[in-house]
Parts: sequence; structure tokens; C-alpha cells
Amino acid sequence: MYKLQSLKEAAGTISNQSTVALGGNVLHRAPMAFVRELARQEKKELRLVKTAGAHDIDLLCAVGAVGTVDAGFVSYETVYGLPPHYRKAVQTGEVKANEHACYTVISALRGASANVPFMPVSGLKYGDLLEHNDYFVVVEDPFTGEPVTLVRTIFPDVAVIHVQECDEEGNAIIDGPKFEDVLMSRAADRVIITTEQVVSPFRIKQNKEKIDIPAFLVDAVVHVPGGAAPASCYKKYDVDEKALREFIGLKEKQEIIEFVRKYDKKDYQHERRNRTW
Amino acid sequence: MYKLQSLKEAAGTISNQSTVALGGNVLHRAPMAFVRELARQEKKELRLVKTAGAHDIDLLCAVGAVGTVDAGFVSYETVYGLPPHYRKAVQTGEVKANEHACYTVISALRGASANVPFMPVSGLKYGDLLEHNDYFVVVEDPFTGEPVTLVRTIFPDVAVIHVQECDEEGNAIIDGPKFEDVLMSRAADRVIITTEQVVSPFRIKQNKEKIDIPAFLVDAVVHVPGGAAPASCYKKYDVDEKALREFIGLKEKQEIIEFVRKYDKKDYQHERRNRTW
Amino acid sequence: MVNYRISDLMTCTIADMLKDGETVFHGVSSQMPMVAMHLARKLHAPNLVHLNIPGGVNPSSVKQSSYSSAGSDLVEAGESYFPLDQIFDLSMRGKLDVAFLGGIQFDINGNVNASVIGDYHKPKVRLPGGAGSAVLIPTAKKAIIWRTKHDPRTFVEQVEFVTTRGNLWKIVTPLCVFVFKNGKLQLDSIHPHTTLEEVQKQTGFELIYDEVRYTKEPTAKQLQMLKQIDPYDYRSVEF
Amino acid sequence: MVNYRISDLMTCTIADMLKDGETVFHGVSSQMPMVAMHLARKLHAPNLVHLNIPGGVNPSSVKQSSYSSAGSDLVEAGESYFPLDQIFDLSMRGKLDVAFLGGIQFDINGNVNASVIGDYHKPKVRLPGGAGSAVLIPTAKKAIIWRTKHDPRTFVEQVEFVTTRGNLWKIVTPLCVFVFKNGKLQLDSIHPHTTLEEVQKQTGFELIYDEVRYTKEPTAKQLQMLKQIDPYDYRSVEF
Repeated sequence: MYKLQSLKEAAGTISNQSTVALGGNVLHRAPMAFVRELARQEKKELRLVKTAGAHDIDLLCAVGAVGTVDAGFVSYETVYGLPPHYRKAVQTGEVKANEHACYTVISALRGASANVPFMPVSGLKYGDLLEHNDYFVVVEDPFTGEPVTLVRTIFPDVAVIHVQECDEEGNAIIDGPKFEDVLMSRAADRVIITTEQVVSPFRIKQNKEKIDIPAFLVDAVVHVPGGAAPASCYKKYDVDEKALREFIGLKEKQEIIEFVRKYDKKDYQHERRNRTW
Repeated sequence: MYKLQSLKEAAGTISNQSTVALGGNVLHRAPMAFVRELARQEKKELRLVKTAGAHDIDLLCAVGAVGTVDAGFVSYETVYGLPPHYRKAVQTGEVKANEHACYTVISALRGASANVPFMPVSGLKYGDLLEHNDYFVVVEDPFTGEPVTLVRTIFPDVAVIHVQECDEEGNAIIDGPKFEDVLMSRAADRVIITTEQVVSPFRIKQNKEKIDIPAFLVDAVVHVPGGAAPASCYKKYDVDEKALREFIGLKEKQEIIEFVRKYDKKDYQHERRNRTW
Repeated sequence: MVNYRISDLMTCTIADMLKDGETVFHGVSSQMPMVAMHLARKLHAPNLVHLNIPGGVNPSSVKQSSYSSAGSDLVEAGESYFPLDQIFDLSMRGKLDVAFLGGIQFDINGNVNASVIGDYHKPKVRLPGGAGSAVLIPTAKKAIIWRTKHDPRTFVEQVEFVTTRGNLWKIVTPLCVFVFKNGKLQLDSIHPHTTLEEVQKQTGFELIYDEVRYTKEPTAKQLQMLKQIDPYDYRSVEF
Repeated sequence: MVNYRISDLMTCTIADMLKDGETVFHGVSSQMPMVAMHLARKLHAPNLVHLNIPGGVNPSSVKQSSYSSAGSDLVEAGESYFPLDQIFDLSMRGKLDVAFLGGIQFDINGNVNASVIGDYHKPKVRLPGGAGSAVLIPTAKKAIIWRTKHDPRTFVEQVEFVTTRGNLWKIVTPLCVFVFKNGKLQLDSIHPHTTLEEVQKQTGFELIYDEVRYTKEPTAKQLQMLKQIDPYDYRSVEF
């Protein structure tokens, strides 16, 4: 089945208050073109899910698209510093930060992939995260009587994953680290792939052992070369240092909108969904 | 670290009453040479774990090495028929059959890989398996108040996995279907690899993307070409129909011992652990 | 009038139950549904997603599967890899449309026994076990059971042990098709070569039916395609 | 007497804490432990297992890691792939020997704060979050924290929020090494360039110590190897 959609179409399927799992990790292979389109379409009160987010979460917080963030870590990497817009949004109370232990995001997504309401987590034993968050609870193991911590499952409505190669049916190949993306594709109700390249049936067949997400799990394929920029995309491009430093320095919402607009041409270059292989 | 051991040495590390997870599935890539060595060494009261077993479980039941079997299915494939020795051992009460739903074996092993005492299973809702087995329990989900079934975790002492290629350090590559083997390598306390080929560091480096079990998880590597026979081993050999039919027809324990003895030469061909690449 | 055998009829009947775009799973010792799934893909359901234990998605051929429907050939011929543990997860998420499952005993209330005859802990006969049935029959949208034996010991008033029950949809036998409806196993159709009397004689409970329908015969196109995709007749391996 | 900087000293001190054969993990923004692990592998711990977020086991080089210690270069240079989710599982199983973790505030009782200053739900300052700390510090056999800031706001009597506590072993700062022993953060050694007075002045709680030991200086061999494995000085990126 042919699943190519334009960026506008695919982002148009995301309703406000959706739970959105974002692929990639910190500054690597984040689905930034899709994130920018969510900003352009002025989505509201999204619940974002990621083990460790950076520019993606920061940008959506900057434009007021976020209601809740479930993550273990939100920050740029060492040399780029802290995420100003996320911090501000949480500190003003506009965004609810559900702090996880990275692993508990993974556990909560594993829960969704197996459709169970919670997952036991053996490592989460001490501290105030347990006290202050209603998505953690300590119960008695019915087999041994010992205490065990449960994390409530997070069921993403959609996972948005940027990959290097995907065919028109949705068979997707991630080059390099896969982070939580494969898990997200199994945890989410719908899967949207944005891809550097739309590859031919022949090429995908030649590389079938490398397929990370089989087509039948995928709802839409969006062709966006550069779709992770200014984050990195392995084998395609590195982090765009200038853009990131510029973004972190921005204060006003209008400046953010201008920043996003500068990507319009690149993000929309395949908007007509012309076959390219 | 050099981890090559002889078959005798490696099997010698398995103590009676151990919980042993066996790789492969029905007649495919079962670690038969290792299983035969367990029989030769007259192990007792082993607890065998596998989603779907066949000749491996049947043989160990035939020689009286088994205490408990945790599996979803124990049978040969269609044309070969039912496992006579397993059935007899269970029917006489010598072996305890813990019937699982295949998936609950997987869940129980996932529990071990995350070191939690149980795993929730959403699909197991009805029937007598829930009533008659103490490793299933229905509890109330603390988040929603709904009932949820838990399966008690199975912690294997050792996973025994037969692969096509492994280096001397334990980096193992499974060609073709992996079944539950990768999961078992993460669930077990110790991992023993039996391998068709011991490959050079250079070759493993060239194929590093195909490594399913990284060396640091592996305790011992045993070089046994034909180590899955009479089960199949993808890209190496198909099922040995004659041997299977012969085995299924055997009745007396002495006949079984003879059957195993016929494999001695093949199973021990690399007993001296000479480097072969 | 075309010439066909019971195994052809059963295979085509199963294929006809499958719709385009559905995700469909078969397990081990399941040559007949495997061939039926492939037949459906070749004829009316090109977008059916064929899932199996070794993990080969949509194998382009099932010709090499000889004694096994859980062999590596399905991965080798597959278009991608999606193994058993993930298929179970898929079913738990309500995204498996059809699961093919076996069983030894079935009763009028839709209960399946694949576990034991006699006491569970000290059985008279230890059966192979339900494999994935106990989690798939409750979670797959439609569970189809095929059975090449139809006698009063297979279809009983009450099974000796309930391995599972749930979303049982159809049972296909050499004599008829049962449908599970309103909590009861009902006669859906009887095969053209048999009679209501014979089906009743071979069934251990009183048949429930509104009218007696006959199972649709295989079409010439189906039979021709069967020869092509299953030249070694694996669909008949249980006969 | 050799010439070195604080970042060199800290890196070598960390490397010296690692033993041959240990499984060791570092996360994001962790260039210093990453270089230290590589240093240990090159010198006294060739069988140390280097694990990281992208999943490259034992990367043969960390030279390409520029701004990131979570980049694809670690997989490209790795000998096999073992990603984050499995590293967590490994730690849960008690098979992770050492985890390197950060944090913003630490107190005398071994509590770590990486979450908030002020109220958790309406924080004065939202910190980046503890990442894996809350599950790794309780489960790794030894948790090592490194921190390039040592002031009275970092080392406090009592943290404002307990993100986690557990198997904290050592904390390495530009001034000293703390060891967590008998439930208290104690002075393990002070760096050669500082004084007990300065460490006390920069620490928000009363220092606990039996005797004052000095941290071992980097050896010439270590410094030479550092130049070779970290030519772009990523170990100093936080200074």
C-alpha cells in the first residue's frame, strides 16, 4: 500500500492533546521537520514522550504547543546548554513536567507495546520522584510479598520517527543507533515515518535484513530530506551548530515563528510527493 | 577474553535442578549436542524452559534428566508426531508440566531480563490454566482498578543457544529466525553458546551489525559443527528425518543411550578446542 | 464441476475467510492455513499481512516449507522480519485480525482443550499444549481453528479442560464449518460431499442451525493457483 | 613533576577507579567519563566493557565524539550493538558494575538532586532531570558522579529534592574526591593543587575525614595516552 503523504497532511492527522512519542535522542535524529510542522499548525496541549529530548521539546514548548512532557532528561548536550523555552514553560506552570528515569519511559512504552496497564520496574526504589508522581506506585508482589514499583503505561497515539531510508509502503531502515524508535513504533497506535530518502522496492528488498519497522505497522511516510536538522542524522549530516545557538538565544514567540519559517522551503520541498527513485 | 570450552567442560557447569532455557524452536536450531551431553552427564531434575520444544525436551525426558518443563507447546512437527517420552514422563508424574501460552514464557523471560518478579499479560483472561497454575495470578491494577493477569518471572540459571557463527570471545550471530534466543541471552544468569563455526576476529568485525549476542554476555563458547542435528540449522543442514523417526520409535532407556552414543564422535570432534580459523 | 479433495476444499474455505489488508498469523504444524493465507494473497487479498513464528513477513513463496510451517524458509522468502514475541504483542494491542490455532477438543460453548485428558497435574493423556492459543484466542479479532479430524471425541458437549476460549470465530473440519455465535458453536455450512446426518453422527453435541447451507466449492481459479503455490501438496500433510 | 590541568587530573582519577573486566556505562554530556573509560581500556583495563546510550560496545575510538557522548560515532566505532534499554535491563539484573551519572545538588547523606529547585510541580528552577540516575544509582554496583563545579550550592547539607540515592560510590570534583561510606559523604582525597580549607569553604556541609590524603597525580603515561586518544580535548569541554 502506497503511504506517501505530504508533511502538511501527515501533521494534519495529529489532534490537539495527542500523546506523541518523538524518535531520536537529544540532538540526534529528532523528527524536527515534523516538529516544526506541528508548530506551524499551532497544535495545542500535546503530551510529548521521549527518554531524552532537546530541541524538539524546547521548540514545541516555545510555541505553546505542549501540555505535558514525559521524559527522563530535557536538555541540549554539553556545549549547547540548557533548554530555555522548556524551563520557562515548566516554571510558569504552562507545561507539566512528568519526570521519568529514562528507563521508566522505556518501561511505560513497553507496557503499551504489550497492552498492559503498567510495568514493574525493579530499580526505582528511593526518592521523591516516587512520592510526587501519580504514575509511580509501590505495590506488594503477590508471589513473594516483596514491594515492587510499577510505572503506569504510556499509550502514545502516534510515534513520529525520522529515518534514513523508507519505501513507499513504510518499510523503514534506521542507520546507526536506533534509540527508542523501534520500541515506539510498537507502542504507538499510529506510526508516522519521515525519511531522508524514499527508496525503491528493489533497494528495500536488497536490504530487508536491515528493516527496523515493517510496513504494516506504518500509517504514513513523509519524504523530508534534512528532516532531522538542525539535529544530526547519521550518514547524512551533523548537528547544525549555528542554528541551534541561534535558537537557544531567542526570546520572543515571533522570533521562534521566524526561525521555523526559515525552514519552510526545505521542509516542503517534496510536498507534491513526487516519486524520486 | 578467550571463552572456548569443550562440550564436556561447558555441560559440566550445569548443576542438577538448574533452570535451563533452550534456544531454537521445535525442530529448528535446538542445541542438541549440548542436550545430549546433559544426558551423558546424567543430569537430574532440570527445569527446562522454552516456548515450543520438541526433540530436546523429549530426549531429556527419555533419560530421566527432567524435573519440570515450562513450555507452551511440546511436540514434533506435523509429519513426525507427538513426543512419546515427554508424554510418558508427565503422565507417570515423573515430570511436572507447567503449561504456558508460549507468550507467557516470553513474558516470564522478559521479567528476568528486567529483573522484576512478574510481568502483566493482557491476553490471558479465561480458562483452566489460570486456575490450575500457581505461576499465574489475577490482581487489581492499582491505576484503573481493572483485573490484570500476572505471570511469575522465570529466572534461567543458564541459556544454551546454538548459533551459526561465534568468535572466541562470544560475539554470536544467528542466521535466519532468532526465535526467543536473544531474549534468553538477556534473561539468563549465564549464557553458553554452541556454534557451527568459530570465526576470526576479522570476520566478526566485518559482520558486527549482525551480532545478536555481544561477547560480554557470554560465559562459554563451544565449537560443535552439527550441534543442532537432528534438528535443522539454517544455512547449514536440514532436519535429519531418519534419526528423528528412529528416536520417536525407541522405547527403552538403553536404546536412548545408544542413540545418544551414536553422536559421540561428532559431538566431541572439537573437544580439544583447537583453533580452526 | 471441478475435481478437488477435502484438503483443497478446506484450504479454499479458509482462504475465503480472509480479507484484504488483514494481519493474519499461523503457528507451527499449520501447513493448511499457511497455504490458505498464501492463496488469499495471490487472489483476493494482496495486502493481507502474513505473519508466522520464524518471523518472515509476507513470504513470497511457501514452496520450501515441507515438513515445517515454522522453518527458516519463511524468513528467507519474507519481505521483512517480525518474530513471534512481537506478533503476540501485536495481538495484545488488538492489531492482529486473524489467528489460526489448533486444539484437540472443542465444545458447544466455544471452549478449547489442547492441554490434557484427565487431571491437569496427573493427566491420563498429556497433549502438546495450547501453544499461543490461551492468549491469542482471547485477543485476536477472529480466531479460526482448523481440524482435520471430525469425530464425537473431538467435538464434545463439554471439554475436559478449558485451555482457552474467547474470540473464536470459525472452525473448519473435513465435514463442515462451525461458527461461534451467541455463545454457541453453530453449524455454518456443511461440505458438499457430506450430509447433515453424517455431521451430526460425528459430532458429540446436538447441532445448532437455522438452515442447512453448503460450503462453497473451490473455484477452478483457486485450484489452479493452489497447484502453483503448493506443488508438493503440503496442505494435505495432515491427511 | 608532570604538567597537567584539573580536567586531566579528574579524568585520570576516574580512570583509576575502573577495574579490568567491569561493565561501565556513561550517558549524554559525559565526555570526561567517556575519555576516562577509554583511557582505562588503553592502559590497565583492556577487558573493561564500555557501554553508552547509542549502543556502541567498546568503541575503538572516541575521537569523533566532539560535542556529543551520545552520537552515532560510538556505534560506528563499536564492536557490537547494545543499546540503552538493554543497558538499563543489565543494571536491573545487577550486572552493571559502574555507572557514571551527573546531578546538580548533592548532600551529606548521599542524596542527589537533578530535578528541581523549589516545588516539584511549580519549580523555581526546572533542572534537566536525572536521566537514568533514579534507576541506575540504586542498581549499578558502583555509581560514580563527576561534577566540574564545586561550590556550597552544589554540595549542600540537604538537597531540595531527592531525585535518587543508592549505590553512590564516589564523587569527583575539581577540588576533591568524595566517597560515600557508612551513609555519609566523606572526603576521600583532596587534589594536590588545593587545601583542606579551600575544599571546606566550597562545600556546604562539614567535611568528614579521618586523615587528609592527596589525590594521586596523573602519570606521564596517562597524560601521553590522553593526548593520543582525546586530541581535541573533549574531556575539558565542561570547563
